[in-house]
Amino acid sequence: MGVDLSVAIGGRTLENLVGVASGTYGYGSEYEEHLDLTGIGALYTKAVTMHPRPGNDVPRIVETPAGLLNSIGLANVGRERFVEEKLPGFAALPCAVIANVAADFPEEYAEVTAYLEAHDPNGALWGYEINVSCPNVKAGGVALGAVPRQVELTARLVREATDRPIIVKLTPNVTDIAEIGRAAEAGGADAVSCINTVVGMIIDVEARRPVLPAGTGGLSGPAILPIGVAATYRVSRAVSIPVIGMGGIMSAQDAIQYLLAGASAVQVGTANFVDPRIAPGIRDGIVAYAQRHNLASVSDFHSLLG
Amino acid sequence: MGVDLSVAIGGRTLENLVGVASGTYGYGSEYEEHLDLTGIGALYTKAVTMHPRPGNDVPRIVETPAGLLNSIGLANVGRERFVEEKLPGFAALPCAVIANVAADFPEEYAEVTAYLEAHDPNGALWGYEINVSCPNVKAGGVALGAVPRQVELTARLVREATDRPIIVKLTPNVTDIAEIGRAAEAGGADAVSCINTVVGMIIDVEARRPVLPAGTGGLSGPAILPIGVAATYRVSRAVSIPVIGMGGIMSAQDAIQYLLAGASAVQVGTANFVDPRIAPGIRDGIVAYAQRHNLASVSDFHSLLG
Amino acid sequence: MPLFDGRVLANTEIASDYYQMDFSWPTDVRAPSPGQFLTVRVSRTAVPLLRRPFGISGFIPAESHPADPPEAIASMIYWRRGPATALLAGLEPGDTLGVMGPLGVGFPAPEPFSVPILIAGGVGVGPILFLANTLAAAGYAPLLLLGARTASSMPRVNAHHHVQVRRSTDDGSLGFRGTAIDLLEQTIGVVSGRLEIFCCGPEAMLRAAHECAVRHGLPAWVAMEQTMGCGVGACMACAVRVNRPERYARVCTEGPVFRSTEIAWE
Amino acid sequence: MPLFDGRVLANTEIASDYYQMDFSWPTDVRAPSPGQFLTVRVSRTAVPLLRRPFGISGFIPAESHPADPPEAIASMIYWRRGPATALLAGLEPGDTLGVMGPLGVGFPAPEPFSVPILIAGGVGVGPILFLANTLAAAGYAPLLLLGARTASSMPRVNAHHHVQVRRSTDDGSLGFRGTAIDLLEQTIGVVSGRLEIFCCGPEAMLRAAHECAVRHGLPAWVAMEQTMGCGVGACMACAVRVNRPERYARVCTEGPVFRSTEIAWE
Ligand SMILES: Cc1cc2nc3c(=O)[nH]c(=O)nc-3n(C[C@H](O)[C@H](O)[C@H](O)COP(=O)(O)OP(=O)(O)OC[C@H]3O[C@@H](n4cnc5c(N)ncnc54)[C@H](O)[C@@H]3O)c2cc1C
Ligand SMILES: Cc1cc2nc3c(=O)[nH]c(=O)nc-3n(C[C@H](O)[C@H](O)[C@H](O)COP(=O)(O)OP(=O)(O)OC[C@H]3O[C@@H](n4cnc5c(N)ncnc54)[C@H](O)[C@@H]3O)c2cc1C
Ligand SMILES: Cc1cc2nc3c(=O)[nH]c(=O)nc-3n(C[C@H](O)[C@H](O)[C@H](O)COP(=O)(O)O)c2cc1C
Ligand SMILES: Cc1cc2nc3c(=O)[nH]c(=O)nc-3n(C[C@H](O)[C@H](O)[C@H](O)COP(=O)(O)O)c2cc1C
Ligand code: FES
Ligand code: FES
Repeated sequence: MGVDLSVAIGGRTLENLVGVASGTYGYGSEYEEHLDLTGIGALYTKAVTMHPRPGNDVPRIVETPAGLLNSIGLANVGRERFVEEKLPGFAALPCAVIANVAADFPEEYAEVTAYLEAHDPNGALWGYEINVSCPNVKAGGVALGAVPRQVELTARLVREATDRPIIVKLTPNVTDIAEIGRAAEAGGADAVSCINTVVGMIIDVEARRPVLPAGTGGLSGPAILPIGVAATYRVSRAVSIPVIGMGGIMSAQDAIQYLLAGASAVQVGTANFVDPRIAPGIRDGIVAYAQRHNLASVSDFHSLLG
Repeated sequence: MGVDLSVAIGGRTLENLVGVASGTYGYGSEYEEHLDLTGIGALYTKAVTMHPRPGNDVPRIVETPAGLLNSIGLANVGRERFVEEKLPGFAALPCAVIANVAADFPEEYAEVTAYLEAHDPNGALWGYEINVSCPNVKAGGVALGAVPRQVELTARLVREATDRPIIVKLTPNVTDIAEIGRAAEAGGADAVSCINTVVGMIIDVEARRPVLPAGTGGLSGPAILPIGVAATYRVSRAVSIPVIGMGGIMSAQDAIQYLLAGASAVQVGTANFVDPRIAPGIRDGIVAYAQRHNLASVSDFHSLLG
Repeated sequence: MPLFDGRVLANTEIASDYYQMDFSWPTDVRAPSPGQFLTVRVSRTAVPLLRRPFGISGFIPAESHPADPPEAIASMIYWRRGPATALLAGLEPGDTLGVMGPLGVGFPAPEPFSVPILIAGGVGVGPILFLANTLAAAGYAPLLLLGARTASSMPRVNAHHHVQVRRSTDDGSLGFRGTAIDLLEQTIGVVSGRLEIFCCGPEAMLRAAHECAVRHGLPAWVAMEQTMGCGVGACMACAVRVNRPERYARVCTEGPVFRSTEIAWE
Repeated sequence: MPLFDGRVLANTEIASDYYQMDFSWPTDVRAPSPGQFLTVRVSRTAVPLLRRPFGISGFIPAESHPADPPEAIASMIYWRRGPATALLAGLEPGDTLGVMGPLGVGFPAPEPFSVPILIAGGVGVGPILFLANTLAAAGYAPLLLLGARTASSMPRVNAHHHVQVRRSTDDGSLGFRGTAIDLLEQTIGVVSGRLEIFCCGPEAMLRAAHECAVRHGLPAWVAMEQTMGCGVGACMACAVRVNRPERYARVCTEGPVFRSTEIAWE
């Protein structure tokens, strides 16, 4: 039986619903040197910001039980060098490229997006993932992504800046993630993705200070799989736009959990560090499962949870 | 050097700051049959509710990467049989016993507490842990423990019911756990404990439904260690009452992370299932560390984080 | 003191993906009775995290074999099916096995002069084998019915010579063709005496054994399974629905063995 | 294709808690150069999760030794210090090693006719040994200074006969008494020629080597370490502060070897 793993988002189609998550695959070129990116549905770039950011003090990552805690600090070259140095390479990649956009306030998200729009006449970018979930970014003390009104406003302003698909990326560090998902939808997002990392801290007991100089960091990897699946399930029931699930996916089985929970696509993050060839294998595993269970397309996964 | 691992809470003292967490050690008698409880500072009982609760459908637990997802459903014999069947055994235990109280609304917490007060003339109970963090318990759709006003009210009403120490147990499933901690303090809590379990879900991909019939469950174990340490750090900086830290403690090193993050005591939960003798070993490990680092008492741990 | 480090003495494949592990059992730990179980700590890391429960398939007291210092030998039979059992299958003689046990309530003794009929399928073979051998040594003449899918998945077991073993396979490749319950029905029809049924295996088999027992008016005992947290009655994870006002009993403490009529079969 | 399964050929303790692992390296994978590294997947479970980086301590091309089918042999020297290296220490000949490499930028060739002085401490011994042997084979006469805390932690290494090895221990139990940097100072004082310094070891040693080089007006190259996520430049985890407008460089891609003056020493 043929299995269709494509997913429609905001009038466009991703042929393969398995993507690689922002911050874990760079801009494609890093891995491409080593590996064939065929088999990856979408590359979500490292965050792009208004200005270059050097990133946080080191160390920036530390391993936790079945997890990874990071505080990279949105290290990136900024929108201008992104357009000059990274964008030209995207056309040659065998997968869709989605720019992950980060900013400090709603208008700035729109401004970065508008800049990328203006400098990508050939459409190297398939769409945008709006990272409102960065714990560093605050709106009056609380993370912007935790305030429904701010998320809605951000989506609305970005919507005015582009006709390409907009995916709003949600943080799990909130009381009610479904509410944030609804706000993104109300603002005009074409999809939401979840989850970004979970706030965590690890302390070096010999040095008697947090391992990460920033204090807290974002937890990713297998440890958060159940958190991501629960969030995806809740958001899927709350919105009618597609949900892109992630958090701890290490195998096709894990990805299928997300699809059954209501996701229409998935992203693989930390697992790329363990095995950079893992995403295509996950896609193949989903196809084999779909065949075994007689599921023709991703919507057939959703009927199962009621 | 002598190390003092006692901690003062609401005018009473726990001689040993390492306790065993609610729901993981029953009422002491279960393990006591097999093991000596000496070396455990406090036993936090399984939740006690107004009426007996049979608990949820099975299976009630499932293992996740470095974690445990549970949906026990507060299975317990209710306040009356608790008083008849469990309370009499506590006097013989070599450790403090703290009743974990769960209820559906603020007044009910106070009622259960008042009932236990009235039926414990000999003071078998050292104090109360008020479990406002049970995900099943809702206040208008949102968990009671996620609403500062409700938490404050609950603490206030329970405060009127008893002079013994009250510890309010916080949920991590909120946007701002520090705010909830402050609410508990404002209501008159003598301490706060954190964290309860993190909402999660695991799906059986062959059966195509959540493994736990309740859908979501609570995640505990090493996977959540960084989440608990971060929460403890945040709450410790927000309140001036003692904080009791927990979540994923499997070793003295893990417990020390909590103390350095600001906790004045810790609880060991899921680790008891792996090794029921683990809590006394953790206490010994903390003592050895304190000696090595010249820390005379728990407050010496706190100066380190600034 | 039910927590101890056993020493692996043997770890042998006794059918495809079925293993028998023999390990030392200290003399100061109570001897297990059939139907009781133990939990094993399979890893020092957080994956897999939980101890795993296994039935006990045999026990040789210290008095019955030479060892210096004296120690007993316990056995368990396990199916290699996931991460924990894969790690167990990798253990070698001399390795350490972290054990907590014996735990739970085992099988009751059959009425004197009754004929015990023991039925096992899948991972139920261990406890039932231990029961069969114990009963045979106590003077009973138990009938042991072993069911498997096919000949290669039928565990090779050492049964006491007073145990009468009959085997069934779903595909008929060994012994009786059909399920162990079909074999039970057939056996009940031909064996005379006061029959008493003891069953351990997948839940569907337990229920079928129960129903068969009810049909024939026979008493039946079943060993239940449920995912376990603590193994000692503290966490309320291992619930099984029973016909009592509390609705649930704990497999680890009230069980694993229950009278089949106590269970609220779904 | 830099991802491959190596076969462990030997795994030998060469000092207390120091091991050398030799493993097969496919002929279709580029040969490593000294200072480059690889990452190893140590576990199939989620604990430990990340691949771990290790320098390459030696390489024997397929042409230089008989094997059928032809394959090269690579080596690494590692310190058993935590969960991942404990798992590595448990590997035996014939086991599989999941390797990604060679990665990063290695040591540059010294100026012709210069005298390379190589200093290693701790886990830095592998890359420096590889460099020493490569330089010796290329006609240089490198001086190799190996520092250790005490005699028992001094790795036993096979150095090319054109490598002049000198050892220092902090407690004087073997060779020179003092740090490798003390030995470096002393060596610079007595060796003539155009000296060039190459150092791999703990950060304090690298900084001291840099400062020593600056004092003497010598060029120095240091191999940096930083916790790594991806190992290929994608995650920005392995940052090291450099004297450039961007403030940070990536150890895995721009390094691990840097000119010592490029580093913004704290
Ligand atoms: C009282 C009792 C006696 C048992 N006796 C035996 C026996 O004699 N031989 C045997 O092979 N197996 C026995 N089991 C089942 C055994 O516990 C599982 O096969 C084992 O836990 C599988 O672990 P795994 O990691 O290999 O597989 P997993 O892939 O982790 O699990 C496979 C299945 O095993 C069960 N399981 C997993 N974790 C637990 C747990 N913590 N507690 C209980 N069940 C779990 C679940 O049903 C799961 O779906 C018994 C179980 C119980 C409750
Ligand atoms: C470029 C480079 C080359 C290296 N070469 C060698 C070598 O030749 N021999 C050798 O013994 N060691 C080498 N190391 C260090 C080696 O990676 C660590 O010793 C190893 O990761 C320890 O893992 P563990 O689980 O045993 O210990 P852990 O207890 O996990 O870690 C101990 C220390 O190792 C470091 N570490 C842990 N995880 C990572 C990671 N993902 N990336 C980098 N460092 C980490 C941290 O500093 C940590 O404090 C090198 C590191 C780098 C970056
Ligand atoms: C090192 C690292 C860097 C990350 N950087 C970004 C980022 O720039 N923008 C973003 O939206 N998410 C970022 N993330 C979050 C991931 O995209 C993903 O949401 C998260 O890691 C959960 O998925 P995983 O468990 O599969 O890794 C980063 C994650 C890691 C581990
Ligand atoms: C099986 C199980 C049952 C629990 N029951 C309760 C409970 O009744 N009341 C409560 O406040 N917390 C309960 N908890 C939460 C624990 O007390 C603790 O907050 C949590 O497990 C985190 O700690 P850990 O990671 O050390 O287990 C339960 C946890 C588990 C695993
Ligand atoms: S396993 Fe904990 S009560 Fe049975
Ligand atoms: S380890 Fe990822 S950029 Fe270097």
